[in-house]
Amino acid sequence: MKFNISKKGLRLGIGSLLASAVPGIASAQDVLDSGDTAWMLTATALVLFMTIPGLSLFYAGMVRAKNALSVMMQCFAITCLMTVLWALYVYSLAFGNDIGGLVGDFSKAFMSGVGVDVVSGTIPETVFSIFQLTFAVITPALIVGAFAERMKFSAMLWFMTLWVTIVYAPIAHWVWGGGWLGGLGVLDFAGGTVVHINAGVAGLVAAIVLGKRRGYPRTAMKPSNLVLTMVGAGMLWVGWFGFNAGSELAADGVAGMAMAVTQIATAAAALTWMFLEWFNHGKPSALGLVSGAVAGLVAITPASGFVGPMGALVIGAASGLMCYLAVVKVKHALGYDDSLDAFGVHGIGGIVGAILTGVFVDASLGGAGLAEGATIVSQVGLQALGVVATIIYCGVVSFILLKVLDAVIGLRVNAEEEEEGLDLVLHDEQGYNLT
Amino acid sequence: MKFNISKKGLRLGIGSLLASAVPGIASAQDVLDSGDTAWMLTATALVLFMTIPGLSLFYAGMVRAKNALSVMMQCFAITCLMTVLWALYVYSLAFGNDIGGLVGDFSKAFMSGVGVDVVSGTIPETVFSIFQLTFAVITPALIVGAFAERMKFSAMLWFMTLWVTIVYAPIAHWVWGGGWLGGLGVLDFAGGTVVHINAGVAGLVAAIVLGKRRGYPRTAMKPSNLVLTMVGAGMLWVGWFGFNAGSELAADGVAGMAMAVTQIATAAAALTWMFLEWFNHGKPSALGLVSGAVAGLVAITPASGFVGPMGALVIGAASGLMCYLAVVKVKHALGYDDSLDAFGVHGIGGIVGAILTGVFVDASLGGAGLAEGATIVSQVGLQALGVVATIIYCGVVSFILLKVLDAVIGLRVNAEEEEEGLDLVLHDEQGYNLT
Amino acid sequence: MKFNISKKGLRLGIGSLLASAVPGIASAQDVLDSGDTAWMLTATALVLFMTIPGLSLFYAGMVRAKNALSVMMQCFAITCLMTVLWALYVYSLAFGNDIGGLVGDFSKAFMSGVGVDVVSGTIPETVFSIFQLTFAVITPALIVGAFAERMKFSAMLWFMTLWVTIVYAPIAHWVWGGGWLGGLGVLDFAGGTVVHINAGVAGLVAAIVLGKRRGYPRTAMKPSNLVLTMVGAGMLWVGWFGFNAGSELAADGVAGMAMAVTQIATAAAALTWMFLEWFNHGKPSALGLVSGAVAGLVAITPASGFVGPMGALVIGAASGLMCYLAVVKVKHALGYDDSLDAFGVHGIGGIVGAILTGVFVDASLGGAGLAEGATIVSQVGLQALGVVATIIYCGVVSFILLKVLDAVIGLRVNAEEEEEGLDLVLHDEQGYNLT
Amino acid sequence: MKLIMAVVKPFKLEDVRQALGETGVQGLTVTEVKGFGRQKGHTELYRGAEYSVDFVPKTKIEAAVPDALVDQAIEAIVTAASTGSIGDGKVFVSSLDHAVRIRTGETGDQAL
Amino acid sequence: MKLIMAVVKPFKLEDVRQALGETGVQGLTVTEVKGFGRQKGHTELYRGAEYSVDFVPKTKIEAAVPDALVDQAIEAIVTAASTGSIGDGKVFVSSLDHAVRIRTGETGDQAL
Amino acid sequence: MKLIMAVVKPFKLEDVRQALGETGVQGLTVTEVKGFGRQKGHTELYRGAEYSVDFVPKTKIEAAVPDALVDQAIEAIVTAASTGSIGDGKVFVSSLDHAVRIRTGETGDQAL
Ligand SMILES: Nc1ncnc2c1ncn2[C@@H]1O[C@H](COP(=O)(O)OP(=O)(O)O)[C@@H](O)[C@H]1O
Ligand SMILES: Nc1ncnc2c1ncn2[C@@H]1O[C@H](COP(=O)(O)OP(=O)(O)O)[C@@H](O)[C@H]1O
Ligand SMILES: Nc1ncnc2c1ncn2[C@@H]1O[C@H](COP(=O)(O)OP(=O)(O)O)[C@@H](O)[C@H]1O
Repeated sequence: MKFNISKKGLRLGIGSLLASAVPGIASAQDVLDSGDTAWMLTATALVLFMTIPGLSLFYAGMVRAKNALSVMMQCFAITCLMTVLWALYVYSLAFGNDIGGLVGDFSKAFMSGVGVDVVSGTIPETVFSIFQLTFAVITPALIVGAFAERMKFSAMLWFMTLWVTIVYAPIAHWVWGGGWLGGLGVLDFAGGTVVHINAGVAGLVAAIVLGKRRGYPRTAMKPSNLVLTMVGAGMLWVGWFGFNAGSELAADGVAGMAMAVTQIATAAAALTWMFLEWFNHGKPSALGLVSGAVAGLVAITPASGFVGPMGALVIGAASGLMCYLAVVKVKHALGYDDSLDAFGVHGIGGIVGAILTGVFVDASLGGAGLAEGATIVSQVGLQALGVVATIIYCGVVSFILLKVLDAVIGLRVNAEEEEEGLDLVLHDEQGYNLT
Repeated sequence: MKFNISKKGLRLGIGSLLASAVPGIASAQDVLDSGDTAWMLTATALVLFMTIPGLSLFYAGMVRAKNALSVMMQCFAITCLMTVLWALYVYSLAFGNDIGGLVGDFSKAFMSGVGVDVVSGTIPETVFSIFQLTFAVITPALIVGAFAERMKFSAMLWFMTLWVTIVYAPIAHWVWGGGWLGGLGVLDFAGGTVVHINAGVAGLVAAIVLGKRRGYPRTAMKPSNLVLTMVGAGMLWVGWFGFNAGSELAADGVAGMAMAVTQIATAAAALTWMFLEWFNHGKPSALGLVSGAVAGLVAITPASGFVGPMGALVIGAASGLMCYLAVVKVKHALGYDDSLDAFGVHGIGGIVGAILTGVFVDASLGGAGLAEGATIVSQVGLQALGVVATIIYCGVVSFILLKVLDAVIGLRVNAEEEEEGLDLVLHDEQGYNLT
Repeated sequence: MKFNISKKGLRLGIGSLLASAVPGIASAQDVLDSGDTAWMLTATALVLFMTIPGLSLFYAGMVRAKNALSVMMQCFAITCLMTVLWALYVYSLAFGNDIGGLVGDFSKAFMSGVGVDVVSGTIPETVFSIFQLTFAVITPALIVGAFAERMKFSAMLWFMTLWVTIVYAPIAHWVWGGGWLGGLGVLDFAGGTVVHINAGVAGLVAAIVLGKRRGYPRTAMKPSNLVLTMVGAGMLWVGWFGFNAGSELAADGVAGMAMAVTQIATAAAALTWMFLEWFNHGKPSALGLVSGAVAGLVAITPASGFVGPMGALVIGAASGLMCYLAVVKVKHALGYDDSLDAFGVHGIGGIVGAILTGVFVDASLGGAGLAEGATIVSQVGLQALGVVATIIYCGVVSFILLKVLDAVIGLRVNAEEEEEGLDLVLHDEQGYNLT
Repeated sequence: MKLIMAVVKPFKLEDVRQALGETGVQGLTVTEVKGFGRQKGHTELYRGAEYSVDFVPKTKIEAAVPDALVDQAIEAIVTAASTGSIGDGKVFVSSLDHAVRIRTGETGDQAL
Repeated sequence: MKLIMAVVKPFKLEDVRQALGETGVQGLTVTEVKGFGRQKGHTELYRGAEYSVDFVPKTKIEAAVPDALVDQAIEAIVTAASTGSIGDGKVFVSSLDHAVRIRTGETGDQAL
Repeated sequence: MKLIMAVVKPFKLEDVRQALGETGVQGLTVTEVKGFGRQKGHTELYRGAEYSVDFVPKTKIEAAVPDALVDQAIEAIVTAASTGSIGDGKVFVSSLDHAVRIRTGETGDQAL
């Protein structure tokens, strides 16, 4: 049985217990490779591109015109805030020296030790750090979709500051930073748990704690600009190549395969959603098609360095189906108001992908191969452990954070403000003045 | 006489009869280069970026608001559909083992043999395959411009499925996959014939078979959002660097020159169109400027690995002139309704570029040099052969496909539906709800 | 004291007097590196992406709807015009053989000698040349913001043609082409003086010479589409990675650090502006946030290859503060009408960055280290010299050019045309026809 | 026949339409308008330039009704559109001389 | 003087304008409106949320005409705007007390 | 009560609103419209297809005023909206039978 030869895999020590071999720990034998560095500089730009402008467009087009700027502003402000926090201490919490498998220490606070000449694997550690930062940017930005059109901007900033510190940094450490989940052999190539389940669950909790938008679901809340949503979806897709193929941290065969399976799974998921909608509703919609695409992108994320093209096809189709059901059926049945389906797409898609990674990693199914001694069943068990641990930890802590903030400063704008729209009320601006 | 030292050239066996040395055929001596791989991962992302969001924005801005989503939906759905078909069998038809110079076999169906470790030239074959896929995505998407605002979505899906199988895959094989045109020495660096003439001719046939839009040309059919068309044009230009410089399949001097000539030809064509319009109409328009840019991008495509900066200037200017005449004069004179000028820009621009490649490849004109024994006249003859073969094969087969589909399922929405707009009628959505 | 190990630094001969070692001068020992080339191909695409569509969206969203296309058209036409002029002679003026430290000669006119095989440093000279071209494109495009909504398109074309020849090319030569400023040891990694101060000052002069827009500041001139401005800002940020990290001309540790400090400074500046506005006005605005981001991007530009993460944080915050004051307070106090704050953001941000580069380059402050024998004070003096030289030369020559053009062909549309909007009056088009 | 013109808060449109429907009014025409009155507007800020906007978005509803229905229709509108806060809007009534249904050529009350 | 207000299908605007022009009406004012009546609307679907939209886009044309022209003008509108299918729209006529051309201060029929 | 309807050049809206305010008119309703008249439109060109657009953007202002204020209000509008060039627009006045303030139920002049 062949084992995955990913450079990242080696560096992360997946399947071994050498938790010390984490990235960010420069060692004497690390030599910079200009090709790998070239790709990782690019991949970093691509992942930033996913959030600004990609995700902010995707979201801005789906909300009503009076709130379009507010979601863009949230995405943009999160980008800035996470960047500063990352440089100050969050990078260190996630990738500093491991403390008991749970979190990093403060050894890299203020980017200390991350100099021009420090190489991690085959790339500068600066690049590794900023690449990882872009993940810490998009994860909170994804949550915005769940509470869109009603949360106070100030409360959002407080929540994200606390959340990235207490929820994101530890979970990133668990999986990628030398923590217990990675050590156990849980596979998450590019962030199915760390990014998507994490964001989806936090979003679900936020949607429930904040409550429904006024008038939901009776009032029509039509997307203001689906043209821009389509644009955002296209940007997300393109940028996701950086997300998944970049997670190899090198320009090699695994990165190439990660790109290929990303493309295939996304297409399969999009078509699945489209045909389901066509069959159930009678017409295929543009929003359905791109929602499916995002579902596929999410689901292939944890799997992208581990599975082959045909595994990707199945993962995509499964994710398209499950997310469709979650968004179109289950959400309406349960009645919570996850405005832009952060949970339905990212949470569910992430879970589907995390579990199926354990299946399609098997070499007999075209994957990179299970670790020595593992079976599909054992690996799926491990994957489920990763999923459950993330859901519980993220769910509980997010809930507490939100409840505390609600008590202290209040999470939501008042009814009249919500009616008038967040753009004018919170930012004294309007998104569109076209006439 | 110096001969072109392009890695791609060597690999494709241009000028030789070693048709077996096609890409995708991994051989023992192929060693992965991380720099080349880095560039090709990036180039793949750039070409996908050309279609979603680039082309879909370019097109969506030019149609009326009631059809804006429909063209975006078509571009996006084509992206998904082509991806799945590619992975299943189209890649193999184009780049599988050659059958009589006409088409590939099924040896690579289901991406079989395209594993993590398989290297083609200096890059993973996965990357080669997905890079080529992005060409198979944009080509049908370009055709959308010709029948925009009136074709049924279902008929479009059927047509594209058949077309990529029977038209695109063989022609790609002829030129790049070890087929007869490449073997004869026809030069098409990045797809002047395979992509642009092919799409342009199919578009022209479709525009004629479907017939004019209701009210054309009497009724004003103003572009709904030229701001977005400008954005799309910018994205096309940027993405085209991946298209042309990526077609070298390596990060080397030929790729660099391909980027340089792309930039120069595009600028020359755009200015040419702008000044022609200024002179003829009295004012230069933004849509004219960017139409010229796209004309230049198209024309330099086949030439990009073969010509020098001053050749590019001439090719650009010639293309700007010819496409301007085709779109602004000839189309109106002939009276067919190629809604967004897929033929006028891509068909004509592709022909201009393909022919002039045979001229400016000559070393005395700054090009990479003609093959041993060839003269400008003989090369132009070969180029013309490629053009004519593409026009005839694509034209005839596209015509038959469309006529059959029209008889079986019908190609066009009815008059009332066309009046109401495809977004609402076919997709139950609206592009803009800004108030 | 460690000295900056940047490949670019070595190549540019910074700190030495080897002014002959400028890029573009291929030498026997130059060997192409595929990784560096991969990154520079990408960086070139990223910088083009900053102008079209990035900057044109950023600007188009801020003007009134009736002028949206006109600014996009200006950005796009500048891109084309600069490209052709660059290939013809401007590249040579900037990077040809040095004449007295002032300007290049015509040795590279018509791209002569810039062949497929010519390597500059570790990349093809074609790539170096086109990369530099993208800077010569965005600099004039930035000026557009200052005279938006009132300048004649024809006058704009004339002005830019003359300006790039007489102002941009020499100043680029002074700093990067082997000229006197670079020779003295003035540090400008990616264009704080050449691009931003230069554009800002020319913009200020143009705003004053053309005069205020009709009705300014009494009439409300609301941005037509801040959603698109946010998108443009995101694109600028992403593209700026190519601008700054690309200016290393290699994929190495300096490039990595340049990317990291770019990210950090931008975030710090954006948050600074946001909190200042929140404090002063009572609400944070989206336009304020992204204006701050651009201010940070500008200020880190000259510093990006020289400073460390904490230096970047300070530079960003300082730039956010100073540009905020310039735009929100000083401009209104002085009463000139710099429509989109080309001077307030690019001029002021460029000055802040240029000066502080001289401080934070010091190794004790986390920077790459001062040149042998230099102190912070001496370096800041040098930096100030660079700033002042640019302001004076650019200011005086721009003023003369504009006055001459005004006398000869007139700079401004008439009052009625301004009222109707430039899109219809100059281009016979409308940006939006959404209903 | 009378022409009733009502200016109401935009989110009340659906309620007013239903209320009118219940009184027997079969058709109406709606326009998005901006209103100026006692209700105060808002402020917008763009890079330090402050604009105070006195106009607020309103919806104008026009319905031609037979004389017999006028009072009921007004009553229905007032009830449905009222929130009790400033800016609820107005109802204006004027006389119509003539009405024609284009499709059929019917005139008078038949046309409504 | 009378004020003629016609609500028609949007794509008929150009025809109506021409027809009115031929009767001698020299000016008119056009508004984009949404109509509610017998013509049915459409359904929109966004991620499983179905909205039924009862309003259809219409164009409102207002023309002030001298009394002598009223009948001809109505006739012209009805003929030009008619397609025979539901939703063709209405013509309403009311009386004007007064008209002024701002530029010249002319009043009455002179002002039209 | 009278309903004054004025069609003016868009950039004159603010001046007209102020002028009306000074005469004591307390509320008004504004619609963006397209006007057709003597003022000529413009040409648009898209890839060789030339469209001549005869409509020009105008702003319609509607104000219901007590009879006593009508003349002053007209005067104020005409003065404020005039530029002296073609296309300055029109003022039309018609009678109102009835007015209601929705919030309070006040009627007649009280409602304005
Ligand atoms: N005299 C008037 N003529 C026309 N429209 C008016 C008039 N007065 C008020 N309106 C319209 O009614 C709306 C509500 O009026 P306002 O004075 O704000 O509050 P209220 O309805 O509580 O009296 C205004 O925004 C305007 O559209
Ligand atoms: N009573 C009415 N008052 C005002 N507008 C009306 C009225 N009835 C109909 N309309 C307008 O006329 C349009 C067409 O009416 P509808 O009942 O759909 O068909 P038809 O014109 O064939 O009778 C409606 O969309 C609406 O704008
Ligand atoms: N008879 C009319 N009925 C309704 N609106 C009219 C009429 N005549 C003119 N208008 C409106 O007044 C505007 C100005 O009229 P126009 O003839 O261009 O110039 P002027 O105001 O100088 O007479 C038109 O654009 C139109 O909106």
